[in-house]
Amino acid sequence: MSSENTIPILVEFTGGLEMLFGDERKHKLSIPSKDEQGNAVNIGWLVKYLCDKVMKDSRKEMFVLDGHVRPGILVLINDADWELEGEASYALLPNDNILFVSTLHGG
Amino acid sequence: MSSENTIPILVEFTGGLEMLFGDERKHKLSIPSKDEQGNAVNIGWLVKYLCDKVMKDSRKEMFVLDGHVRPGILVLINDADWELEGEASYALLPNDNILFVSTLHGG
Amino acid sequence: KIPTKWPLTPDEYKRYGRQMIVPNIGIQGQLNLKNSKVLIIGAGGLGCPSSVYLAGAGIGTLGLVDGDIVELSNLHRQILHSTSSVGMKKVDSVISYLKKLNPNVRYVAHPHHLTPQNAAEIVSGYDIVLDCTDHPTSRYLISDTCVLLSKPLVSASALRTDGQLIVLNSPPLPQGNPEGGPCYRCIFPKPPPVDSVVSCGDGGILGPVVGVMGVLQALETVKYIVAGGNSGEGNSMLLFSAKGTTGFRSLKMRKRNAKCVACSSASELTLEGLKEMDYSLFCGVSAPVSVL
Amino acid sequence: KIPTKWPLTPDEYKRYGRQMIVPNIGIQGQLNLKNSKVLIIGAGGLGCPSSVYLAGAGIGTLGLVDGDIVELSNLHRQILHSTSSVGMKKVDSVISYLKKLNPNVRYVAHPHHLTPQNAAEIVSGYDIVLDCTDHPTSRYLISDTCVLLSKPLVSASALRTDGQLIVLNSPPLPQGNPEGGPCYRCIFPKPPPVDSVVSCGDGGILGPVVGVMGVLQALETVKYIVAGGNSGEGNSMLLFSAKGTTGFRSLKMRKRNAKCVACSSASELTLEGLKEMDYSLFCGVSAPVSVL
Ligand SMILES: [Zn+2]
Ligand SMILES: [Zn+2]
Repeated sequence: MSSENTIPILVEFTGGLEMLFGDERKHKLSIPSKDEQGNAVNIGWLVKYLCDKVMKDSRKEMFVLDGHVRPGILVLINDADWELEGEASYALLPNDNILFVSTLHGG
Repeated sequence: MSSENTIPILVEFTGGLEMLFGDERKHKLSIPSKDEQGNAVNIGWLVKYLCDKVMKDSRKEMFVLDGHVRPGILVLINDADWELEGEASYALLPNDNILFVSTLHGG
Repeated sequence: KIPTKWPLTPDEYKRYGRQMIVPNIGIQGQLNLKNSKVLIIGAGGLGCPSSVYLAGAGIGTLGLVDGDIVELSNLHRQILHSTSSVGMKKVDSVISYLKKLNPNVRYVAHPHHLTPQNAAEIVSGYDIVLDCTDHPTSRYLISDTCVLLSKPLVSASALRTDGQLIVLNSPPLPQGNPEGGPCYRCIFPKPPPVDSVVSCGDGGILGPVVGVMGVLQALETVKYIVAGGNSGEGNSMLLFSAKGTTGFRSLKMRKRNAKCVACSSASELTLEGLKEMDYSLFCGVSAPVSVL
Repeated sequence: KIPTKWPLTPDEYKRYGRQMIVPNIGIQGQLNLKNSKVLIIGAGGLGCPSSVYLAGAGIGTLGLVDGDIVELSNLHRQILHSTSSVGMKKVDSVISYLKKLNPNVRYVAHPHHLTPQNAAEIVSGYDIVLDCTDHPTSRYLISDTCVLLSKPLVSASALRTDGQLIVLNSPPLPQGNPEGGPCYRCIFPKPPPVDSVVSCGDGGILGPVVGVMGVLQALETVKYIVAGGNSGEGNSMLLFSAKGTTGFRSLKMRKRNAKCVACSSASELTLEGLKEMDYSLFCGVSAPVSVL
């Protein structure tokens, strides 16, 4: 699967978000290393890719709103808040683990 | 610290066993890669090394009995039961995580 | 009657002895617990387990806020209510149980929903707050109140087979101090869309899942109080999932957001302004105040 | 009175509705729970939280084994006993509480210590067993009995700020079948030296630490019953530590030991032989049978 032009990453969904992605928590993906403009792919690119290619549910707005990950979803890069890593502009590296967590409110 | 002749490993103690080792749960160690006979160091060698060089408590029998890790202590190599990895004969690799767990009985 | 050199009564030594001999607790830890005032907001699936372990541990004052009454559908997970309590106020049901477990604790019932109008007055009487509620509106209100009053906040939530736990505003430094712990708005600046908010009533919940999260809230509270404040190990969020292999995962979270509308130096939030806030409007719900 | 096409009563739908709508539970999961018989051995720090969540979830029959009486020093962590229950049998105290929470469950009191003589008779009446005891002698006895009777065993323990959880003999295949889950003796072939065995009475215990482990035992039991048996994901042990940053860690454990004296094909252990076993001698303690 992996070649010089693709990088392997692990994308995970939790907090109920997995229900939008075929009820699968873990997705091993092989993604292009560069986007159409030849730049290294980043989280912003990945979010669009997940929405277009991986999401099984038609309610795209449950994952992306106005071009951004919707409020109430945390993004973790290798178990650290993406805010610590540059948010959407973080350039993906091989074997990165990207976790999307839907916040729970119940008690 | 690390060189061609030493390897870095992380040794951890839990379940109360840390109290025998200066009440420290994590010990980053740099150990020789070969034993006195020139063989790669294994877990059996490490247990003796911990007993001789790292242990702060004089009650050696709380960790080693008759040359073996005492009954009631589990040994985990990179979070897997050492029985799955060859037990005392497992040859240590750089950055291995070795965890010693004292079994608890309370309820 | 008790000699002053013994800071606890003989009965207290007996009752708390097994926890006082735990390393790092001791008499000082027990006295810290006895001198502490803890507020639990929500007497449901999280509030039951957290309150019972805090009462057992010998907290000095334990306050409970909830305006709801006990329903039959609560009992599979809200394990301090009994079948005969159906129809009672939840706070009264819980406190009547806790008094039997440990009569040494001072219990305070707040049998109303928390509102922007009463929040500051209630919270100001306590040292640390547990958010055991069920909706984003109350979570923002509680966080804002804790920021304004410099109270640490132990926040947990659960749904279906998942749970989440985070200690917020810890250390509870004043607004504008970047060394304080993040607040709920630092982590969630914008409320989630209404469609994405699922309650335990609608989505379902396994009892032991919310139970684990509530007990862990009690544990974090005990640790905080015994240590005499935040141990400063950085901010982490604990995720729990009982789907497939039961698992926990610890995530490293951000610091205070320098632009946070609640806790940053840019914040215009004040105790006066809090009373005018409309959390239902902010969260886009047309629900009445009673959802709080 | 109830139409036969409705497998549960209207009250049961209301009481368990929030857990029945959790994905993978449903009516079938609830019926599995209702038809199950669960035995909890030990009505203390683990037995209290595990029994209350199992009772809440609607287990059909819940048995409790314990010969001890309630003491004041138990109450900080054994949260189902009340102060007025001091001096009562623990099983009676717990069951009187559980009946108030959920009267639909059939509760069976076994107000004695488990012994090699009574173990098989008691355990044979149940589908799954929770080890909530406090000593290696009882842990070996319970494991051997579960192996001989092919019962899965949810085993937890706690001390000071640490906890451990493992599901043993799952799947509970007959002695000699290598596909069965490991038993306690597979993991711990030799008992620990007497000096290394520390009880909660001697070493101390934080209430929420043992509480978390007990709730997790209830969770693993519910998952097992709802799934209609082991989900076959392999054997893991969960470690919990509340020292420093609260953390969980999952360890991958061995399979059945081909030389295990209890569960392997080499085993000579039989139900007849069990009655003659001396677990105190095996564990090197001179304690009376009542420690079991
Ligand atoms: Zn903030
Ligand atoms: Zn075995």
